[in-house]
Amino acid sequence: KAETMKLAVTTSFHNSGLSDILLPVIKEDTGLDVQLLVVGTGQALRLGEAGDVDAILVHSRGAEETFVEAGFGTHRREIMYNDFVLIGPKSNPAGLAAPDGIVAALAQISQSKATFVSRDDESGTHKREMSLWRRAGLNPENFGPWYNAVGAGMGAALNTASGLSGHILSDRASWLNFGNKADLAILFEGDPLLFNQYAYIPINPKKHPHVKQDPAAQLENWLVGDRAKGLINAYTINGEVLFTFNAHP
Amino acid sequence: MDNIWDGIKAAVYLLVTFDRDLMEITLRSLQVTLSAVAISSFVALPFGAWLAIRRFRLRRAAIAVLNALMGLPPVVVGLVVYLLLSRSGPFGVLDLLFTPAAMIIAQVIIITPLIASIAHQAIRELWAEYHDLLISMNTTSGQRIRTLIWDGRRALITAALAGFGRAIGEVGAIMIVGGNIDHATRVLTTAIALETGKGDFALALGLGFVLIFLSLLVNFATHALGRTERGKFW
Amino acid sequence: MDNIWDGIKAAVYLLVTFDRDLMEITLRSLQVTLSAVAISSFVALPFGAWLAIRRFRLRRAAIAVLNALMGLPPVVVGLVVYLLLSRSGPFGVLDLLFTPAAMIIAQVIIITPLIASIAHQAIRELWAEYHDLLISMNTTSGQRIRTLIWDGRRALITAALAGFGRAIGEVGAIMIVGGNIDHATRVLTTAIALETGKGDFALALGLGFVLIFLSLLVNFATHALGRTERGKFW
Amino acid sequence: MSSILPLTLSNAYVKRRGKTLIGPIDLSIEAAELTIIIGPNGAGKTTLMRAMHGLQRLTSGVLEFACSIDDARQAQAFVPQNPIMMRRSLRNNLIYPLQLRGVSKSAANAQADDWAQRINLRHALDQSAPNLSGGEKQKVAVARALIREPELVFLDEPCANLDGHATRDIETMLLAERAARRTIVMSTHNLGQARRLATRVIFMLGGCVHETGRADAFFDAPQTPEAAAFLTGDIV
Amino acid sequence: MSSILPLTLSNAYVKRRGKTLIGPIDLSIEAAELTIIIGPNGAGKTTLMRAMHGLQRLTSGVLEFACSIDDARQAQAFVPQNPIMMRRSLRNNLIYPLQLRGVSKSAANAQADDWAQRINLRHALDQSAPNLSGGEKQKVAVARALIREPELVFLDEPCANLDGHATRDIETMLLAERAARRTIVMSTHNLGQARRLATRVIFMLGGCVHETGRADAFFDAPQTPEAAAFLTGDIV
Ligand SMILES: Nc1ncnc2c1ncn2[C@@H]1O[C@H](COP(=O)(O)OP(=O)(O)OP(=O)(O)O)[C@@H](O)[C@H]1O
Ligand SMILES: Nc1ncnc2c1ncn2[C@@H]1O[C@H](COP(=O)(O)OP(=O)(O)OP(=O)(O)O)[C@@H](O)[C@H]1O
Ligand SMILES: [Mg+2]
Ligand SMILES: [Mg+2]
Repeated sequence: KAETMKLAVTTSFHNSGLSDILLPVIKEDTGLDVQLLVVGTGQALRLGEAGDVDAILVHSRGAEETFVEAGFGTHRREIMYNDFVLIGPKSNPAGLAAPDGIVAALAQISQSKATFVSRDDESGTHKREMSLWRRAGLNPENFGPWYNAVGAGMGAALNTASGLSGHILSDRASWLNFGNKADLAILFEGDPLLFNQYAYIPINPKKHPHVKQDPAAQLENWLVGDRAKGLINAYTINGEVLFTFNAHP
Repeated sequence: MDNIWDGIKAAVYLLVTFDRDLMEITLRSLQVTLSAVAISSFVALPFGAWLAIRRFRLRRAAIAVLNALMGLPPVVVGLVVYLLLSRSGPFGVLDLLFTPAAMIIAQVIIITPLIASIAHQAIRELWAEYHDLLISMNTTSGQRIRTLIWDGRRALITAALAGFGRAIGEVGAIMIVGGNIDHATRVLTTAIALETGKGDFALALGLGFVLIFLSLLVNFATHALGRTERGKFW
Repeated sequence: MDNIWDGIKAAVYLLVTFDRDLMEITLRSLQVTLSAVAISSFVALPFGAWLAIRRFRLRRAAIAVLNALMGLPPVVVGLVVYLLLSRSGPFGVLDLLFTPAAMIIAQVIIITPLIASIAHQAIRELWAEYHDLLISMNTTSGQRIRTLIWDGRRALITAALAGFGRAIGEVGAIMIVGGNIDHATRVLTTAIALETGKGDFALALGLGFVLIFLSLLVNFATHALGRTERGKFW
Repeated sequence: MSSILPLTLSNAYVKRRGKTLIGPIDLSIEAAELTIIIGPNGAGKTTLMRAMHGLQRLTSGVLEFACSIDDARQAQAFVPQNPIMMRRSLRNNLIYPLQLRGVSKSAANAQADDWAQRINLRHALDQSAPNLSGGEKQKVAVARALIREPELVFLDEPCANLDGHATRDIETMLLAERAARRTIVMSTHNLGQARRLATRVIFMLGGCVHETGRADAFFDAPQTPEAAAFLTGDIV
Repeated sequence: MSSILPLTLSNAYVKRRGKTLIGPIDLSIEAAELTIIIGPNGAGKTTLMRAMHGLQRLTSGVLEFACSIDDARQAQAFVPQNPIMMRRSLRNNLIYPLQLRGVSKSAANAQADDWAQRINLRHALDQSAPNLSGGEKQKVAVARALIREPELVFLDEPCANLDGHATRDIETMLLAERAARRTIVMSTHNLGQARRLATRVIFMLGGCVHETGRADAFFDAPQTPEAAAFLTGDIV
């Protein structure tokens, strides 16, 4: 009987559809039955702290480092990255222009008070958005009603943005896989500040002796291996590459 | 266990400090849910009574459908309301999406079958008792329905309270149509879902306990006003 | 509107192609919910009956609390069950988290107050009718409860169906304690939530319609078996 | 106003799940008669009266009035064997039929006072009706039926739980109604009462009208041996 | 087995929301008596019998048996004024009290057949009890009470809806019970019946026992003017 292990991942990773490609191959190569728990970043970290999963795969560097430092994870292993994109109405009401950089683009949105939807759930995406506002010298607490802090996962927030015809910061994978685009489109992309690193953290067996250490290590080995590299780099939606493998073997 | 304890502490802390945000979302929860319960009761009680007094060919089927509608998945209701109210939907011009009104609409759809079904059940018993009398007095359907609702009001309170319970704790639908927008459509349940997603379980539980406390309050108030437990056998 | 139409098409497509995954999650939905309803009914019906026949000082309060518990927010129930079953929780060793058993536990907690409350309401009426007879025959409490449940079974079916409806459509709690793991704990509602998050409304709606269809099926089957609409006044 | 009577039943049957409760029945009720229905338990007296009043659908056969069914329904009242008390006060039970007709609150209350007086229950006007004693409920049911001044009244054993005095009061009331040329159809097991009140008798047996005739003729010389046996209290 | 009787009520009251329904009552019921309770509507007959049987709590005062209350409860039965039919078939209504005692299915069925025969309802054994006619229900209630062979039986106007023949059947049954030295307490508005059956009479008025005595003495020469008036059907 195949060995199972539980892996908590963020919504963005799962929504990208990549997991559907990887899991069957993982099963084939290692015999591992990886059960995905698709949750918010914060919840994923909590599941790890409680020892309810064997490893986590998230994208929020600061929180990850604290997690490992506190001894909940053995180490942090970078696997791949994708990037965030700024979504907004096709008509581009705030008049965003590509060369200005993401910080300038956000500043312009705030200036024209164009509708903006923020996830507001302390996810990796939300934390990145906040740091970008900070860089623009702005504090969302002072924003007016054009700024909608919706407190929801990526998909729900995208639905809201689509319903409001608003701007939103999303990871590329979620966006490409999103089916309710309405009149939204990518308005801005490609700034290095939008770089989004995913990392794998096995749960520390010293804290939770029952965690499945070996399968977790096996999975890590697979994820940083050539087979994973090939699959991740080759995964595209509508011809667009979603993830870039950058693990150090 | 510690988390649950932290949750209780969080609830007490939120309550004694009269947290402004908490007040706001609590009041919004109440407002949305009470509106939904009022509207639903207005529709569902007479409908339940009507179903109890009418004999028609598809009656059994109608009752089975009504009972089945109690199982309408909130997420699906949310989706459908979202599609109807969205800009590109047929009622887009009303601009109701992501407003408390949209949340009320979704909740009304969810709890109306529940209230109607329980009301039907309660009124059926009373109708069995009153049947001969009301037929004999040559009452109109409207008079019958009004009489049954009035004389059965105690049992109907349970129906309305069941609807209240379902609505106040509901999150799937109002998350979609309300959007959980801070200071606009955030209510207790969506806030709880948010804190859960953030992994702040203590705060989530704290909000949950506030919600339960609110439920208790509404129920005790209803019982006190309705004097539901007095009378013949009590 | 197009989306709704697409949803119906998706539902039909899923059903006629006998989609394997759909079969799997549908069966799991049914299994989890029917287990929860069975367990809850087993507890809630006698409890509701007991509450109807007992006179004690805090009776009104107990009923108000029971009614209030109908409003237990699923997310909070999910959280508490999660904390209890979590590895670091008191029942962690049972290793129930993220299994159908955990989902059943959460659903039982959610629907027991609902079933008990409706059952209490229904049995109260019957008890008013049988009171003198059963007291006069010097029955024990157990005998009274069994008699009332048996003779009131038709009304109690509504209670169980209300519980079924609430459980089959529930998503907040089972998402947290079940984890929506593919091929392990994914059920219809969590699948719907997932597709909604992906913005694939057609599929989400399709699954929703399948769920409603399932609900209808269960209700019609129950009515057919229970012959609920025959008898004295029907 | 033209009378709703005569009421005619032709070849009427009431069946339940294949079992014939009453039938075949051919019968007519004339205006200003006081018809008493007698017969053993389970003979179908209640079923017949319910069918005539419209509480029970005929399985087959015809029920006709001298006017439209709707008008007829409006002009008749029924006092069932087990009085149904609404879960309200005695006063509200009495004024309920008046409220249905839109009688003003004060007029309705005055009438309720008057009728409560007649049935000796004025002191209990504000009591909850389901708490009344068995006999009191029966009196309320009679008053609630007569308060509408119906042209045709059905009474199903209205004196079964009444004491001697109350029975006499009700009988006096019914004789007054008879004198006012109202039409009354009543069942009873009290043969003395039947003799005192009836102008016409229907003797039922096994779901059929076994014998019917003018009251004096019937009681003096019943035509069938069964009726004769019933009148002497023998098994029929 | 020692008798549960005499039953004694001392200074007993039943009140509801401040209103005294009956009281003060001092009374004892001796073994092997057939006590008939008479009195006008609303006098408190039903309330008194319910209180003695334990259906209604005394607001104050004492109710005592010759044995413990639990044993006494086990050995008595009650037939209410409005018979309560369980929503089951007639057969299942009759065997219910036997099932409670764990009597075997076949023995219970045999007894049900026997009793259905005695009340002339054998043909209706599988009919749903709530659908029976008023008189049939009353007979079922009596049979369901006697099937347990209780030492003490309360009957509240058991013949109110019965025809002459059924009344005689029930009276015969009760006389047989009396002959078997069972104790019976029964209320009725039928003074002829009271005369035929009673060994002792309780005359109630306004919630109190107004007069009580041996049956023959009471009917021949009532001591109080109210009782005398009641016996002649006058207002009291
Ligand atoms: N729904 C039913 N199904 C089967 N039998 C029924 C139903 N309703 C009534 N009956 C039977 O029909 C017969 C006639 O009933 P009905 O109530 O008319 O008698 P009744 O003459 O009024 O008797 P009583 O003097 O006892 O009141 C009874 O034997 C009764 O058991
Ligand atoms: N819960 C109650 N609250 C107020 N009054 C009540 C209540 N129950 C009974 N009564 C009153 O108490 C009186 C006695 O009632 P009871 O039923 O004992 O009379 P009864 O002698 O059996 O009369 P009947 O011959 O009509 O059956 C009645 O006047 C009744 O209205
Ligand atoms: Mg009858
Ligand atoms: Mg009485």
